[in-house]
Amino acid sequence: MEYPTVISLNESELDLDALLAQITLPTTGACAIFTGMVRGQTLRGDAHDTAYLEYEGYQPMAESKMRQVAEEIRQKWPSIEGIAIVQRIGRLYPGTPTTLIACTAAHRNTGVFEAAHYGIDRLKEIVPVWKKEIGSQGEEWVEGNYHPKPGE
Amino acid sequence: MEYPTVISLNESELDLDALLAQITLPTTGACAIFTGMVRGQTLRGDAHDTAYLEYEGYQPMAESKMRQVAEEIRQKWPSIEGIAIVQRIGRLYPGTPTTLIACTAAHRNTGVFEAAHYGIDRLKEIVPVWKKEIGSQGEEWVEGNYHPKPGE
Amino acid sequence: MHTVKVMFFATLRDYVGAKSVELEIPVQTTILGLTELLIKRYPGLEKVKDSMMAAINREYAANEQVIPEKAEIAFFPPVSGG
Amino acid sequence: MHTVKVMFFATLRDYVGAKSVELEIPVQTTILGLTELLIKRYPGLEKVKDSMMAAINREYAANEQVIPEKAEIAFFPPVSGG
Repeated sequence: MEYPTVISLNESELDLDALLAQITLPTTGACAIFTGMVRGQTLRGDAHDTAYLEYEGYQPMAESKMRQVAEEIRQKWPSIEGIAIVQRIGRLYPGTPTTLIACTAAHRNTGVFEAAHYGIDRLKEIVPVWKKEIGSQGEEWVEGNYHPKPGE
Repeated sequence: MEYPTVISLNESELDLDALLAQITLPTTGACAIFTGMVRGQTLRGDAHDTAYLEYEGYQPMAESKMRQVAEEIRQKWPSIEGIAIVQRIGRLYPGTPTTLIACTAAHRNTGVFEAAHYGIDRLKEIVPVWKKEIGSQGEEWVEGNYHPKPGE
Repeated sequence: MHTVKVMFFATLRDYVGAKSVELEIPVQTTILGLTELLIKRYPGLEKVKDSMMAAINREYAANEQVIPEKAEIAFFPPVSGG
Repeated sequence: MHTVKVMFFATLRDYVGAKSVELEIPVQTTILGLTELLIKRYPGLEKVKDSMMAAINREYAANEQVIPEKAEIAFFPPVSGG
């Protein structure tokens, strides 16, 4: 049985039900999904409002790093069956899901939650995508703080 | 701000995108979702194939216990914003999502994964729903093994 | 005596052969008392009596709990949703 | 000398004023060497040089790494997707 890996970086709206169907096999009984969305109001740290975010990606490298995240997940949790990793780019408004990591397995207690959590953490570390925040204070690039090692 | 709690026990198809929208607030930036689906092939334990599952629920008590699960989640993870708990009933075929627990919060590291994991564990302990498995070996009620304490 | 509605789910419904019955029971009957009464009436329940769970008015109930008037009682096996 | 394509993303593109440039560089030029060359040409990069990251052919690269012929080079700030 080939285990499906769905990788997508584009401007299309997320369709969770369709993505879930793509990573559901006859042996699949459990799926953990993480999805992140644009916050209109941020309270933690510098409290502020966001009008929208403008995402850009280094497309071929981003897709290759998303594939790498999927491979890292399969190494760490061999019971994972299907994996979907999606990042939207372009202009995205508050309430809109921007990213998704979904991992399926036969049962819920063999790592689906941990795998999805690891997946979003790694996406935010190594997948070359950036966002600019546009709000009442003007526009500002959001900068990460992780420096991948060469070859990572 | 009122935090939304969506509880649903019925025969309708799951619509993940719609459920996610219902529990996304202006302050929401992260969502963890667990969903379980009918396995067509089970390999762990007694390996067998499943033609379909037939779910039934004690509707008013099930809804009340789903609400209780949501309250337990809010007690344990006060940063959770929206909660959706859904259980489908009726005849469900392999590949079909049967249940969903989704928890949203401002950020991904304040408990969304743990809350969704706790939610599905508790649903399987205290929500009065049963399933009968129909396969090549005939039909058989699936029995849980948890005995809730009085008032639990 | 007073009347209670007793519902059965999953395997128990199969053993009893009915989704629900209305019963006259003495006041101060406990869940255990009602269980014994039901086993007499539906002997099929005998073999599952140790794993049977009871709810009074949609809350899990203990064997020694007294059934109040107009109660909604349910008996069922350990749950298996999800 | 050989030609490389150098791409810039996010803040770095703003500082350089271009999405990508084609440059003639000496063979054996390292990422550090190219970075110094770029800072001379685009002084705005000076203030972000410590947080700048580099990729050679879509893999993260170290300062001392030598740029191969026909390489696709990218410079960008720490990523912030999700």
